[in-house]
Amino acid sequence: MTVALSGKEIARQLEEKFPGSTVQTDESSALVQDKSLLQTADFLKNSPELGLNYLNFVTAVDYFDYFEVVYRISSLEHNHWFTLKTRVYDREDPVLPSVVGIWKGADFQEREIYDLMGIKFENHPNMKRIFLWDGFPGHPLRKDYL
Amino acid sequence: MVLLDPAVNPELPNALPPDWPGDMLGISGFWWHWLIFTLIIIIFVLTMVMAVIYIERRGMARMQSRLGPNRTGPFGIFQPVADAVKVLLKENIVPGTADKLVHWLAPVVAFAPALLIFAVIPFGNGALLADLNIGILYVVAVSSVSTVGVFMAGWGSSNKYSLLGAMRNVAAVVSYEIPLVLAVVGVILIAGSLSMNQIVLAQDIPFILLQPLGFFLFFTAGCAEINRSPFDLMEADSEIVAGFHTEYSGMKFAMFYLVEYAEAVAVAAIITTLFLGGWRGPLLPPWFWFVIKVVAVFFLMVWTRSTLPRVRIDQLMAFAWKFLLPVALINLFVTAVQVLAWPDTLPWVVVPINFAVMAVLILLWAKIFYKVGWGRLEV
Amino acid sequence: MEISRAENRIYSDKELDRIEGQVIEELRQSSQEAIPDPDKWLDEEIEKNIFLTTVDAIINWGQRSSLWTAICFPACCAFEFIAANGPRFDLSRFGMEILRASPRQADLMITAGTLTWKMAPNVRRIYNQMAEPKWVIAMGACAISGGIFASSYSVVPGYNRVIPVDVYVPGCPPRPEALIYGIQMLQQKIAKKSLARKG
Amino acid sequence: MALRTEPFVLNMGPVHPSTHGVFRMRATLDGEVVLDIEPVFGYLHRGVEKLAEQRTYTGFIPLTDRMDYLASMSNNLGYCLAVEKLAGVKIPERGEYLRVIMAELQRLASHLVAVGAFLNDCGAYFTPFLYMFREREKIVDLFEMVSGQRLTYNYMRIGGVSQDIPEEFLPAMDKFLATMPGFIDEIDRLLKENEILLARAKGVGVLSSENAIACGVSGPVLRSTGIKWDIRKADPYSIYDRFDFEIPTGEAGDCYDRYRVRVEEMRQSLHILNQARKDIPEGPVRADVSHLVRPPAGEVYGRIEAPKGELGFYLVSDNSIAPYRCHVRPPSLINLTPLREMVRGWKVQDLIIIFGSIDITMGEVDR
Repeated sequence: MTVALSGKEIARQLEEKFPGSTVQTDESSALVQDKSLLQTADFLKNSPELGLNYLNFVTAVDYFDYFEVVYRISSLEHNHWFTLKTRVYDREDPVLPSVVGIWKGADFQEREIYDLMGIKFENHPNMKRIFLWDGFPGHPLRKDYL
Repeated sequence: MVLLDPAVNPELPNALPPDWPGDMLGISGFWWHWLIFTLIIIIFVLTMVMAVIYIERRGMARMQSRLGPNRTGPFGIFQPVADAVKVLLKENIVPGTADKLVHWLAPVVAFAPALLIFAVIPFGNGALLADLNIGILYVVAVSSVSTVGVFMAGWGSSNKYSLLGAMRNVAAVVSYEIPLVLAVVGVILIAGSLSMNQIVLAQDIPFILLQPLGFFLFFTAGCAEINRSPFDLMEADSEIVAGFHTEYSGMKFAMFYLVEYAEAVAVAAIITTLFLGGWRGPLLPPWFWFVIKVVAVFFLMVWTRSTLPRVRIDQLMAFAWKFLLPVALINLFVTAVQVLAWPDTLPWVVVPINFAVMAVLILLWAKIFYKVGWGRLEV
Repeated sequence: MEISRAENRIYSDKELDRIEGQVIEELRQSSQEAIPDPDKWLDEEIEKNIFLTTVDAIINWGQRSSLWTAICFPACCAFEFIAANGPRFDLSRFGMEILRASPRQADLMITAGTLTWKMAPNVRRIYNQMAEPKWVIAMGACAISGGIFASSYSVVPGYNRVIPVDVYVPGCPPRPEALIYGIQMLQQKIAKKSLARKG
Repeated sequence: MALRTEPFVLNMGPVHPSTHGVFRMRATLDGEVVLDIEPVFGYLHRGVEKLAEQRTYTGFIPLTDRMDYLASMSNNLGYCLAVEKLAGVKIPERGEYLRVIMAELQRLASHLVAVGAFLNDCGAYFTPFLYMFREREKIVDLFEMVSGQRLTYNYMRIGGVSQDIPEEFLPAMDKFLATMPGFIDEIDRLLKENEILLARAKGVGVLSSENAIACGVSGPVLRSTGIKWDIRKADPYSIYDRFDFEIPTGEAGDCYDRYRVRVEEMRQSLHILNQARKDIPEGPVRADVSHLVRPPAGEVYGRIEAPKGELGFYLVSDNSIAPYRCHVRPPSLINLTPLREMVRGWKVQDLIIIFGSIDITMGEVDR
């Protein structure tokens, strides 16, 4: 059985390393500041006892006030998983750093989020629409689309 | 041609076989022969193509555990006719960016050689259009011309898939021509003649027994030259759409379709003539034996087509240069030694020797080839 | 013979993407109405003479007995088409086992699957590349009306927005038997065609 | 004379005989050698995730059928498990067994198509493909008995399955289970040791295990690199912890290994099916759950080992009858991530079989 890592425990480690990075936690997830997303992700992946090097998926949820981007990561070796979340509040031009450098599997999924939700990922090697065509009006998975 | 006509050139008294028709209606027998056999060849090729298309579709369908065409006419035998009617009446499209002249000429250039080969194939004793004393050389020379047509099609279509397919075809033909000719030379050594009719007459036992390796080499190289599986890279459906005839439709596509099968029939006919004793056989009339053998060889091609996966282009090249060529050279050497040792007639003991040579060579080279040609070559 | 291999990345070809997007948008704007089905002539009576009837009969026989299918299988229904081609339902009995990968040589387009606006220009192009005479069978609910996905933002509600359709085969997906019935309907339709008639 | 060559761009797809639907690649070629490709998706993007927000929880099940249309049962199972996890539903024993039986039959059917399509891409002119389809028809018949559909089954419901199996089902399945091992042996005899197939597929398109993990690859593609990772074992869902089966793995991570892993997985699926057939209890097949499920607010990620890989559903609920957000983790899309690195430097023909050996379904890639 794959074990969920405790959000509190991870948040404690994160706070130790990068003070002020976590915003809130629950039993299996931690919400981090978008500024400290990259360093926390890097820590989660490369820390030997965590070793969360397998990205299950990235997705985004539109909560009207903000977009929540969810990174579900796990380790095949230790057989545990964790959910990393971050929020972006700007509806007009939401921007987040890309995690492609850390988890290569995020490549198409970040493009998908950009296409359907409209969140731009900085430093992504090929940030353009993936499913819809150039010139499609709007981002359909936003709650205010249609 | 006029110089060969004995009516014009009396210095050729015995150039023609005795059963040629005499003068009729004021036209010399030479021209009657020419006319009749041209018609026979055209009709033969067209009907054989229809027949082998039917055989291939039915046979392959059975190998793939289905039925094959059986609704058009009794047992579906009119299926190729229906296909022909339909294809000939389809719209003819020439792409806007195509090289028009080349695009138009390509099917003709590809089709003519396939027909020309049959000029020297004997259907019975002496029953052939032209008993050239360099028959087999003529076949080898003419058959390569259709590659020009294929390359014209690839170039003229202004389509990348076409060009890729045509390039592959040229590469394959250039490589496989050599083992093909070397395999033929073995037969020529034993028969002592280049004339197709003489080669058949020399086969008291079919040369497949004396030259098993030659048969194998010729069959493989022949399959590669006419794009039959497993060497059908030039029109590989799953890779480059339809190869060199991607942009062809209607009548011109029909020509290419015809060429594909006419060449298969031609290779089968050459194999029959060189290795299977041509028209020779007991009881049945000679032409019937000939047709039976051609169909049998063609069936072998259908069988390989529906069984084997396709090879890659570099493996195709490696197979020609690293496997077929050395083996063909050794085969030629062994045959030459045998012909030197028994100058008049080869004894029966040669048959097991040659089969043993074939087995040893193939096994040995398979081991060596495994080392030198396995997997990927540097590009 | 040296080419610098590292330089030849084709990523981020912005211009190409923009043009393709434009083509899609233009097609979307221009095809809001369904193209009428080409079947008006089925009820017409025309004057027949013996010569034309015989020629018609032979041509129609040839055309309906060897319908070669173009490869255009976007989605789920494709597998019912392959199943129909497979050993059990066996379309090869009708001489239809030849799938022409090149649309130039095909007669019949079986549109098996949902059509999205992004795909629409390509389908239109394949249809235009096919040589006359050509027919289209709309296979499945998505091909007829958009089906279960009709309310989606990117789905074309039916192939007849883009290309004229001859026969509609309903189902989601249609069973192979239904497809074969549809093909037989198309064969009956071809049998009524005449050279004397326009269109 | 100095020979000047330059690379050219070949556009493959979206309509191409071996792009398994409507995948498109812009390939930059140097003669026959692939320098680079750019995958282009979206030709079958139907907006499934948006449609999910407009439907009820139960109403979304038919749409899951049409995502990975070669493995509809697995999709149903994955989605239903996610909703049940969210709503806290307990499924009756017989329902669980039926689900496992359907999922494993579906894995067999999907792998049959995958192996057949791969061999077809290698150029074996339709023959293996049609043999696989002959066997697949038997599985489709079984599905048709229980659901009345041949491709999009819509069989599972939240809380179980939609209806009990007819009494002819188990005898028919016994017959199938008796003949299928012989068929797998038969195709192995035909092609496992075929020299041309070995030359074409061995060592071609190698994916290292590090790269596979970095790219988030899952399913047979991941296992072919030598990693023993199967969600049925690692994170057992439904009742998979009761069955005994092996996880077949490859060594090199090349096309041939991917093909072999699929064939071996078919044998393991048969093994599971035999066990499930023996133990299947009597009883109800569906828990007493309303069709209008109203799960408590929250979020859940349910995942299963689908034939193509890890299929997951990430659901966010706001205590209404429709999911607030439904994200599908598509194994096909994510398995394509390393494709660019795998094909660089290989020939066009290899590009086709490397792509074919990953085994994707466009309905799932684009959704």
